[in-house]
Amino acid sequence: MNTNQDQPILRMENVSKVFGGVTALREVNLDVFQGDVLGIIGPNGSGKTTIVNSITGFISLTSGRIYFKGKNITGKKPHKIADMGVTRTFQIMRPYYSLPAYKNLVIPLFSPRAKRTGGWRGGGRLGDRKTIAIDILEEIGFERDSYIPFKTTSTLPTGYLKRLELARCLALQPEVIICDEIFSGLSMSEIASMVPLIERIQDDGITIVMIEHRLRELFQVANRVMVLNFGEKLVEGTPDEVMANEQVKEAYFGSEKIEEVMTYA
Amino acid sequence: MLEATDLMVFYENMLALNNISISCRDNQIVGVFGANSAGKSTLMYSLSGIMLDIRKKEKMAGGERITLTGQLTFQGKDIMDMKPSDRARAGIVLCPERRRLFKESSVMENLRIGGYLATKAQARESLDYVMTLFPALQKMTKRLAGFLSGGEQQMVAIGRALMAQPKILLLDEPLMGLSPLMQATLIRAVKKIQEQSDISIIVSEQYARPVFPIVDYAYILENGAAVMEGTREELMDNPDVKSAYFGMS
Amino acid sequence: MSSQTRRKERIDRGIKVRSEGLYALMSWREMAYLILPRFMLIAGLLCLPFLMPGMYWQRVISIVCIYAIVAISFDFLAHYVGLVCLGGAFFIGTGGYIAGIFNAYFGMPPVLTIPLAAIAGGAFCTLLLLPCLPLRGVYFAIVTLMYPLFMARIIEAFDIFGGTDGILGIDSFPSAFVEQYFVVGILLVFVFGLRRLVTTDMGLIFTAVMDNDQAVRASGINITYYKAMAVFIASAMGCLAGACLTHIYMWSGISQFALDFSILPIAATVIGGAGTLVGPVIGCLILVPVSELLRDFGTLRIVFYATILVAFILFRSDGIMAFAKRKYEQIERWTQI
Amino acid sequence: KPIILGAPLSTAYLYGWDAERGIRLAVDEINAKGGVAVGSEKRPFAVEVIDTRDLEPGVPVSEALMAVERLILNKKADFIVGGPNRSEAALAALSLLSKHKKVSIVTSGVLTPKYHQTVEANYDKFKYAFRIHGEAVNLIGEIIANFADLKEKYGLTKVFIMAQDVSHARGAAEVMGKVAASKGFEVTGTEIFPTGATDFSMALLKVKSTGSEIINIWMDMPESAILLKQWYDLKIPALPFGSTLAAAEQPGFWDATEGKGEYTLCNVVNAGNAPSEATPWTMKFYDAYTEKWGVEPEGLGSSSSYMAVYALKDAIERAGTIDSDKVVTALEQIDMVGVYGRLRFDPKTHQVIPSTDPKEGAVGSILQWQDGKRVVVYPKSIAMGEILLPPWMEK
Amino acid sequence: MEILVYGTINSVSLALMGLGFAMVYGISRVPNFAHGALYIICGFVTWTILQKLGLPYVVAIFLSLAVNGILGILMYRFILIRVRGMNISEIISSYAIGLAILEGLRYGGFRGMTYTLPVFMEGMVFIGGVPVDYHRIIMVIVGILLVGGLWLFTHYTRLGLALQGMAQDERAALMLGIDSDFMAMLAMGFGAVLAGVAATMILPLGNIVVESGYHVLIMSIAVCIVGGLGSWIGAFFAAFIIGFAQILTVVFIGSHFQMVVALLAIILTLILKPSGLFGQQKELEDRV
Ligand SMILES: Nc1ncnc2c1ncn2[C@@H]1O[C@H](COP(=O)(O)OP(=O)(O)OP(=O)(O)O)[C@@H](O)[C@H]1O
Ligand SMILES: Nc1ncnc2c1ncn2[C@@H]1O[C@H](COP(=O)(O)OP(=O)(O)OP(=O)(O)O)[C@@H](O)[C@H]1O
Ligand SMILES: [Mg+2]
Ligand SMILES: [Mg+2]
Repeated sequence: MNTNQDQPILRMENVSKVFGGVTALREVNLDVFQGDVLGIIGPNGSGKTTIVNSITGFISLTSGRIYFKGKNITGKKPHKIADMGVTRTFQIMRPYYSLPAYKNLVIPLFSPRAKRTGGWRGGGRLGDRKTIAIDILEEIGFERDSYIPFKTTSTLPTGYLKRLELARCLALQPEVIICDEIFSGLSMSEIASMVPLIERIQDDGITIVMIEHRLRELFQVANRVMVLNFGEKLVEGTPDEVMANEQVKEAYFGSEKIEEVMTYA
Repeated sequence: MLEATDLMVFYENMLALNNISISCRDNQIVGVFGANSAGKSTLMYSLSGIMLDIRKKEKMAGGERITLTGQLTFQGKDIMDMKPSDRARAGIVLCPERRRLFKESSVMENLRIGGYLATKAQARESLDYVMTLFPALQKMTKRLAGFLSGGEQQMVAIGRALMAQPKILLLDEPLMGLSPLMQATLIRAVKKIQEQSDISIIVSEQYARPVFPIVDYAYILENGAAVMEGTREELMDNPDVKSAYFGMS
Repeated sequence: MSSQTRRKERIDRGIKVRSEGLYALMSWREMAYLILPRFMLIAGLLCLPFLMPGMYWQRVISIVCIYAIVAISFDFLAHYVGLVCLGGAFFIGTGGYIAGIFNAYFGMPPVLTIPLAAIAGGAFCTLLLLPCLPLRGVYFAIVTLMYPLFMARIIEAFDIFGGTDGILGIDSFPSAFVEQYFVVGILLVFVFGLRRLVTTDMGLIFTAVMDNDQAVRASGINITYYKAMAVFIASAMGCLAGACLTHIYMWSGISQFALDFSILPIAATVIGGAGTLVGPVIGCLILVPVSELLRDFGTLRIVFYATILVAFILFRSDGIMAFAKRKYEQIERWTQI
Repeated sequence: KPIILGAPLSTAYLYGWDAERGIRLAVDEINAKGGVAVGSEKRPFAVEVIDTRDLEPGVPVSEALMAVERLILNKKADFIVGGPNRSEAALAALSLLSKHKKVSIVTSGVLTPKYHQTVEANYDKFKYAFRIHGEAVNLIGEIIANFADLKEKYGLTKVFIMAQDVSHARGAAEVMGKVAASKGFEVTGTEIFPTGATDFSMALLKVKSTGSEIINIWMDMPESAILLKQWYDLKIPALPFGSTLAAAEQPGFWDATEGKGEYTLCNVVNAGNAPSEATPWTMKFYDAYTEKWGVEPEGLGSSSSYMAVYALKDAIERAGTIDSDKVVTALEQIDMVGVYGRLRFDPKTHQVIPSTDPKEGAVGSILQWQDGKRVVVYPKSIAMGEILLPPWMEK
Repeated sequence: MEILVYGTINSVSLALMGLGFAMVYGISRVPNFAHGALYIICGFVTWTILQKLGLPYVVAIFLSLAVNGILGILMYRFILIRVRGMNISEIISSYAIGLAILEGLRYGGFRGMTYTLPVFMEGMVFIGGVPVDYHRIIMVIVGILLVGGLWLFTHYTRLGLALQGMAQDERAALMLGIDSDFMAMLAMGFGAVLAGVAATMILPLGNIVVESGYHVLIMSIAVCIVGGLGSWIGAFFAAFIIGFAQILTVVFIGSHFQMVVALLAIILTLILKPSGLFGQQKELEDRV
C-alpha cells in the first residue's frame, strides 16, 4: 500500500529522547503513509508511548524532526498538532471524569478543528453537538438508547473509558489517530467488537498508529508493524515478516516458545 | 481462609455487588472473572477494606452514600469493620488496578514503603525475590515511579504488594498493559509464589485465558452477581464460559 | 454493620424529575418548584436593605455583597476551572486602585471608574497572572496568595499612588440607596450570569480544563487561552468589587491588598458550599454579619469568629448550599435490603 | 442622656490601649464631677470602644473604617476620639468623618504631617478632624534641638541614622538627615532595616568605625530592643537616640533589655507620658493614671487622649450644644492649660500648636533611661534631669 | 563576606521556619496554615515556663516543644481529620485555628514588646571580619542538622518512608498497612514540634510578638513552594535563594525592596520551574 504514495503522512527523522539519563528513544526513523494501519510493539518500557508523546507534542525532543504531511511539526504545542489532525489516546486513560460521558465529546466538537471540519463525519452539520456526540458514541459501541452516555464518566467501567478515548479522537475528524493500548483492559468480546470499528475508521481514510500488546488482534488490522526495543527500532515490516524475525523473537518473546506466549497476547 | 458471604455494595442507589459469596482456602489461587463493570474492583475493594475508606471520604465530602453489608471473615475472625490498614497488617494485601504508585518516590522507595509491615530481614528477602521476579526493575531502582512506562509501573505495583508480606494477595487486573512476555513471566511468578510461600491469591481479570491455567477455583461475575463458580475443570467444560472468557468457541 | 438489614436510600423527588425538561411548563407546582428558590434569592437580596435596622446594617449589606462577588469569582475559578486562586485581595486591590486613580487624579465619576476598573483591572490581573497559568494546584494557589503582597510591597517601595497613605478624597456613591442597589444588582447579575456561563459550551470547556487539561490539549484546544479567559472573568469581577469598595469608603490604599480579602471570601465559599455559586453568597451573608455582631467582644472577637468558622466547616463539611440542595431535590428513606 | 464618645482603637496594641486608658480616665473624672454642661443640662460622657485591629499587619484598613462607621451609625457616637491609630487608616477615615459630619480628635499613633495638611488643603470638607498630639515634623524639630544640646555640652556632632523600613520612618529619617546636616551635624551614614530584622551588629560596627557619636533611631518595631542590647554588648561609643522608638517608651523596656537599654533617649511626643512637671496638671494626671490602671502611662498617646476628652468638654460647654459645626468652632477657639501645656489648635490645620514652653503651647518630651527610670530631659522647661553619657563614652 | 555570613544565617532561619510546614504538607498533604501560630505559641509557652514557673531554660524548651506537639496532635485529631482531603477546607480551618490561637494569645495579654527569651550563649566571634554571635552559629548548625536529619529520616527509615508514601497516595498506603490517620496525626505533631524548634532557635534573637506569626506563615509557605512542596532539601535550597536574595537586595538596592525582591524571586522561580526547585509534581502530572 505504501508504494503508491510518495509522501508519508507522518515522518520521524532520527528522533531521540533522553529523560535525564534514560534514553527512551534512540535515532528512530519512521514513515507512516496515508491509509496505513501501523502497529508498534515492543517490550514494556521500550519507548512506545514516548513515540506517541513526541509526535503529538506532549514532550519536547532531544533531537530529530517530525513531519506531518511534509510540514515540520517538531516543537509545536499539542493543541496545534491536534488541530492539524493528529490525535491520540492516552495509555493511562484521561477522560473527563466529572462530566457525563457524552459531554466528553462535546468538548472536542467545540474545538476549532471540529468547527472547521464539521466533526466526525460531520459534513458541516455541527448544529447540535449533543446529537453528534451520541452518534459517535453509538458508532463506537455505546448502546444508543441506554442511559450509559448520560452517566458520569467516573462511574463508567474501563471498557467504556477506552472507547471514550477513541471517540474523543474521532470527534475531531482527524487524519491520523494514534492509539496507545486501547485494547488493554478490554474483555475478549469487547476487543472483538473493536476490531471492525478500527477497520471502519481505516476505510474512512484515517491513518492509524496502534500500540498494542494484544498481538493477535493487532495483526488482524495492521498492515505494517514496527518493533521497538530499548528505544531503538528493531525491524519494520508486515506482521508475518516481523514475527519471523529472530531479533524480534529474542527481544519480545525471550526464550519462551512463541506459541505459548501468544496465548497471552 | 478468606470468606465473604452475602456481600452487597450499593453506590448510592446502584447495586454494584449483589449477594456475592466468595471463599478462598489456604494456598489457593482463586480467579474472579467478569467483563467490564461486572464489579471485580468493587469486590476487591470490599475484601481489602478500602471500601470503608472510600465510604468515609464520600461521606465527608457529601458525595454518594455507600452501603456495605454482608459478612467477611478472615481466618475465622470477623473483619467486616476492620480498618484497611489493619487488614493489611493481618495479611490481606491488595494490588489495585490503575497501579496507584507513589509517583514522587523512586522505585526502590516504593518497594521499601511496601515493606512497611515487614521486618528488616523479611524486607531484604522479599526485595531480592521481587528483583529476581522482575529483573527489569533492577536497572531502574533510582528512577521516580511516576515516570516509568505503563508496564514498568505494573511490575512495581505487584512487587510492592509482595513486599507487604501478604497472607492473601488480591490482584486486580494485574496483566493490564503488560507485554506478552511479561504476562507469561508474571503468571508463572504468581504460581511460584503460591507454591513456594503458601500465600493465597485472588486474581481478577477480564480476559480469563492467560490466568486460567493457574487458578484452582474461579468465580464469574456478571453485573455484580456471581453467575457461575467452580473448579478449573468444571468451568473448562462449560461451553458458555469458554466462548465468553477464553475467546474460543 | 454486618447485621445491618436496612439502608438509607436517596431518591430524587418526583417533582424534580418532572420539572427537568419541557414538562416543567405544564403545571404551576412544577414551575413554582423551579422558580421559588431563585425568586427567594433575588427577592431576599433586594429586600435586605429595607429589612436592615438602620444605616449601619445597610452598609454591612453592601460589604456582604462585595465579599460575595469576590467569593463567587473564587468559586467559579476554583470549582469550574480548577484554578484555586487565593489572591482575592489582588483583584480587590487592583480594582480599588484603578477606580481610585481615575476618580481622584482624573476626576472621573463612579459610573465610569467602576466599569473601567473592571475591564482594565481584569486585563491587568490576567496579564500578570499569565505566566502562572501553567502552574497547578497548590502551586498556583500559593503564588496567587503572594501576588497581593507583592503589589502592596511594590506600591510601598516605589511610593507610587500615595504610597502607604493611599489615595484620599475619592467620591462616594451618590446615595446609600444607589450604593446598595448597585452592589446587590451586580451581585445578582454575576450569580446568574455565571450560572449561565458554566452551562454553555465555554463553561463546559472550563470544566474539562479542570478535570483533565491534557485531554483538552489533545482535542486541539488551547488551554492557556481558556484559562486566561476564565481568569479575566473572575478578576474583572473581583476588580469591580474592589472599585465599589473604594467608592464606598472613599479611599484606596495598600491595605486593600491585605490577606483578609483573600481569606474571607474563601471561607464563605467553604461554609456556603463550594461549586454552587450561590453558596458563597450565603456564606458571606452569614460570615460578615457574624463578624460585625462580634465586634462588641473587642479583642476576643477574632477568636470567636475563627471558632465559629471552624465549627461551620466541621458541622457541614460539604457546605450549606450543597446540603440544602440535596434536601430540596431528594428524599431519603429507609429501605429493606 | 450621655454624650457618646466613640473610640476606634487598635486595642491590642500599645497605642490603642494607652489611648483607651487615657480616655476612660478623663471620662470617669468628668462624670464624677457631674458631667458636661450642655446649655442648661448636665450630661455625662459615655465611651464606646471598638477594636479596629488597624495596627495589625494583614488586616485591611476597611476593617477600621467599618469600626468607625459602626460607632457613628450603630453606636450613635456623638464624637470620635482616639483613633484610628494607623496613619493610613486615620487618613482614610477622614472622608467618613466629613460624610457623617462627626467631630473627631486623633490622640495617638497618627504622626504623619499629611493628616493636618489634608485638613488644611480641603478645610471645608475635612474640618471635623483635629489632632491633639505632636506630629513627625515637630518631633524632628525637638530632636534637633536636643542634638544641639548634646553638641554644646558633650561636643557630639556625628550622627548615624537608623530607620525601620516603613515609609513614614524612612521619610522621617531622610528629613532628619537633611535637617541635621543643615544644622552643622555630620551625618555619617544611614541604615534602613526591614521590619522584623533581628541583627544590627553590622550596622553598629559601622557606627563605631565611622566614629559616630549619636545614633538616631526611627523604629517602632519591637526588635529595636535587640538593637539596644547589641549596642550595649558591643559598647558602641554613640548615644542611642530614638524617635518613635516604641520599644523604649514602655516602662517594660528595662526588663525587655535586661537593663541594657540604659542611656537610651526616646521621644514620647507629649509631656505627661513620662513623669515631669510641665504644668501643675502633669503629675496629677500621671498619678491618677498610675493609680487607676496600675501602670505608668506607657505609650505616646496617654496624656493626649486624656486631654482630648477635656478639650471636648470645654468646647461643648462653650458651644452650649453638641452640634458638630458649633463644636468645631469652639474647638478652634480653645485655649486652656492642660497636662502638656497650653492647648490651642491651629484654626486652619486643626493641629495642636506645639511649643517648647508649656506656657505657650503643647510641649513634647524626651526621656532618657537612667538606672531603670524614665527621666525627662527635654524640653529644658520641664526637664527632670540631665542627659548622661554611658561610661564607655566619657572622655 | 558579610553577605555570605548573613546570607547564610538568614537562609537557615528561613529554612527552619519552613521545615515544619514542609513536613506537615509533605506527609499529610495538609497545608497547615496554623504554622505561624504554632511557632508563636511555642515562644510564649517557653517564656511562661521560664519566667513564671522559673524552670531551667532547657526544661522550658523541651516542655514547650512537647506542648506544641500535643497541640498539633489535638488539632489534627479533633478538627483537621474531619476535613482531610478537602484542600480548601483544610486551608481555611487551619488558618482559622491559627487566627484563634494568635488572637487568643493577644487577648491573654501577650501583647506589646516586652516578651523576650534569652539566647543560649552570649558573646560573639568574628568570622572573616564579620561579627556573629554564638546563638546564630548554634542556629545554623541546628538548622543544617535538622534538614539533614529529616532527609535521612524520610528516605531511610521505615517510618519516614511510610510517611512519604502516605503523602502521595493515601489509599495505596492503606493497602500496604500504613494507618493514614495515625500517620497524619504523627506528622502534624511532628510539624508542630518543628515549628517549636524554629521558634526556640529564632525567637531569642528577637522579641516574641504575635504579628510575626503571620510573617512566619508567609515565609514558610514561600520557602516550601519554591523548594517544591514536600521536599525538605528543596525547602532548604529555596531558603537559600530567598535568604540571599533578601540580603543582596539590602546591600545593593535598598532594604525597602527586600520583600519585593523576595516575592519576585518566588514568583520567578515558580514560573521558570513550575513545581519548585526539587518538586516534580507538574512533570508527573503532565506525564501521559
Ligand atoms: N517523563 C519521563 N521522565 C523520565 N523517564 C521517562 C519519562 N517518560 C518515559 N520515561 C522512560 O522512558 C522509557 C520508555 O517509556 P514509554 O512510556 O515510552 O514505554 P512504553 O513502550 O510505552 O512501555 P509500556 O508498554 O510499558 O507502556 C521508560 O523506561 C520510562 O521509564
Ligand atoms: N464510585 C462509584 N460510584 C458509582 N458507581 C460506581 C462507582 N465505582 C464503580 N461503580 C459502578 O459499579 C459497577 C462495578 O464497577 P467495578 O469497578 O467494580 O467493575 P470492574 O469489574 O472492576 O470493571 P473494570 O473491568 O472496568 O475494572 C460499575 O457498573 C460501575 O459503573
Ligand atoms: Mg506505553
Ligand atoms: Mg476494575
